[in-house]
Amino acid sequence: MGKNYWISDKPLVIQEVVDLVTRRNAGAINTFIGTVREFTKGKRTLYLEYEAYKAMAEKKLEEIGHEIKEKWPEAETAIAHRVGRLEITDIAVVIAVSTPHRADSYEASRYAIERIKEIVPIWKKEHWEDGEHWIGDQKETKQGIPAKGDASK
Amino acid sequence: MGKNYWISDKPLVIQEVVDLVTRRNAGAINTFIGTVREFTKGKRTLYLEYEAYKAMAEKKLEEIGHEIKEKWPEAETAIAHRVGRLEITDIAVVIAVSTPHRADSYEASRYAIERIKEIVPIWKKEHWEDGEHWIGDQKETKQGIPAKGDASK
Amino acid sequence: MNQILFFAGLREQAGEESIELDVNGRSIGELKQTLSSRYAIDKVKESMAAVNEEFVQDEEIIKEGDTIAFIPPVSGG
Amino acid sequence: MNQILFFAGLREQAGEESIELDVNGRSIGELKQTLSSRYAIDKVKESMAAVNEEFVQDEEIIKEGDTIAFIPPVSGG
Repeated sequence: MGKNYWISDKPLVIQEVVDLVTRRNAGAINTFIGTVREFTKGKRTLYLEYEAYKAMAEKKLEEIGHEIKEKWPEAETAIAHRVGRLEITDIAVVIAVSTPHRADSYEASRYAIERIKEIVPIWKKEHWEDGEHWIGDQKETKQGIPAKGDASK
Repeated sequence: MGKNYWISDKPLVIQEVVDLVTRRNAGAINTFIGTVREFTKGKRTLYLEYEAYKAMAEKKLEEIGHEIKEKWPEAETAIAHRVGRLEITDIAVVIAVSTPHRADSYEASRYAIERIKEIVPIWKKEHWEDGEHWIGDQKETKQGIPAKGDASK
Repeated sequence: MNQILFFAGLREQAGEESIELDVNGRSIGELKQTLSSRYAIDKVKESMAAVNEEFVQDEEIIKEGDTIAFIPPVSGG
Repeated sequence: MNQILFFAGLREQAGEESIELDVNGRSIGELKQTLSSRYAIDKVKESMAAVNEEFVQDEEIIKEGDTIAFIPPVSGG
């Protein structure tokens, strides 16, 4: 792979992402795995389609890694996001963060997923029995640049 | 495997633990992986030995799963802990928690690791260049039963 | 010339993944106006914009050769 | 008879993984006292106790056939 942040149209392998952050000085690795859920608010999803502005999305994932490094200097981060058609239970995203101590691994991993939902140009289209729709979770829906660190809370 | 909570003297496989909690109604899986760290407060660890009161430890891991179910009714949990000799970067524990939404997966996973450090009869012995020592992180060091939910904070 | 990229729902509204326009010297805000009024791609108004893969504000002036992407509300993760 | 289990540093101090003693009717606190004074296993004082794999307090009365485990401060994870 050679890099820690990537978009792929192939199934994601958790172990590959974890391997990128495993190191002698980490005692804790937190991973977040986003999977395709069947029911949302009682509505049944048949499958999802993810689309990315690939080059920019990989840059933004890497930028999230840099933001994490600023906040948690000892953290190592790797993030992979899948695109294309995903079935129920398929993995859409894998985040892995290693840190010397456990509290930081949870916080940094959480920071990563919140930031992905703000600044990374990836979109999902839900396909239901009675239609389909592009989903927009984005917090910043008006014009403007998503602020660094808004997700930290 | 047939069960979600176990002690093993074999290397732990992250994917196996994650598979136990993957399901159609989960959109989020948080995993915590505890690995053997080389340096702690400047002191170099050569390797670790973990020992467990196996039958009771498995029961207590399962009990943590029940506590999580009470607090987060939609969560599914699996926990594996290794015993025996572990080298630097080896995995000592894998926790996986799936929930419909991501915030709960982080909180429940964090709850699990904190409770493991309180109530599960597993011990580690650090082997350094100049000696060895059984480590006791336990919060409750006097007599008494660890209270349910003390770790929640 | 400038390449203008559309994604997701915006791509569907535009009917194209990208178009070429010469918008050298114009602002992003002006380009949004043009796309919305002349090409009926009004979802650009709710979109963020990126020039050469970096987010920019509506005031940003476009230069020759810049690639402009309109980023509708994202939903990764 | 009762089986008494020792773990980790406590096992090393005891020199045994387990011993058999008839402590039917005695309390955990009394057993700790005995182990500490008569067998010099004083680490039992800083340990929790479990009877048949459940944590108990020092007041717990031991019954025939119970397995008692002394649980020094745990350090899993």
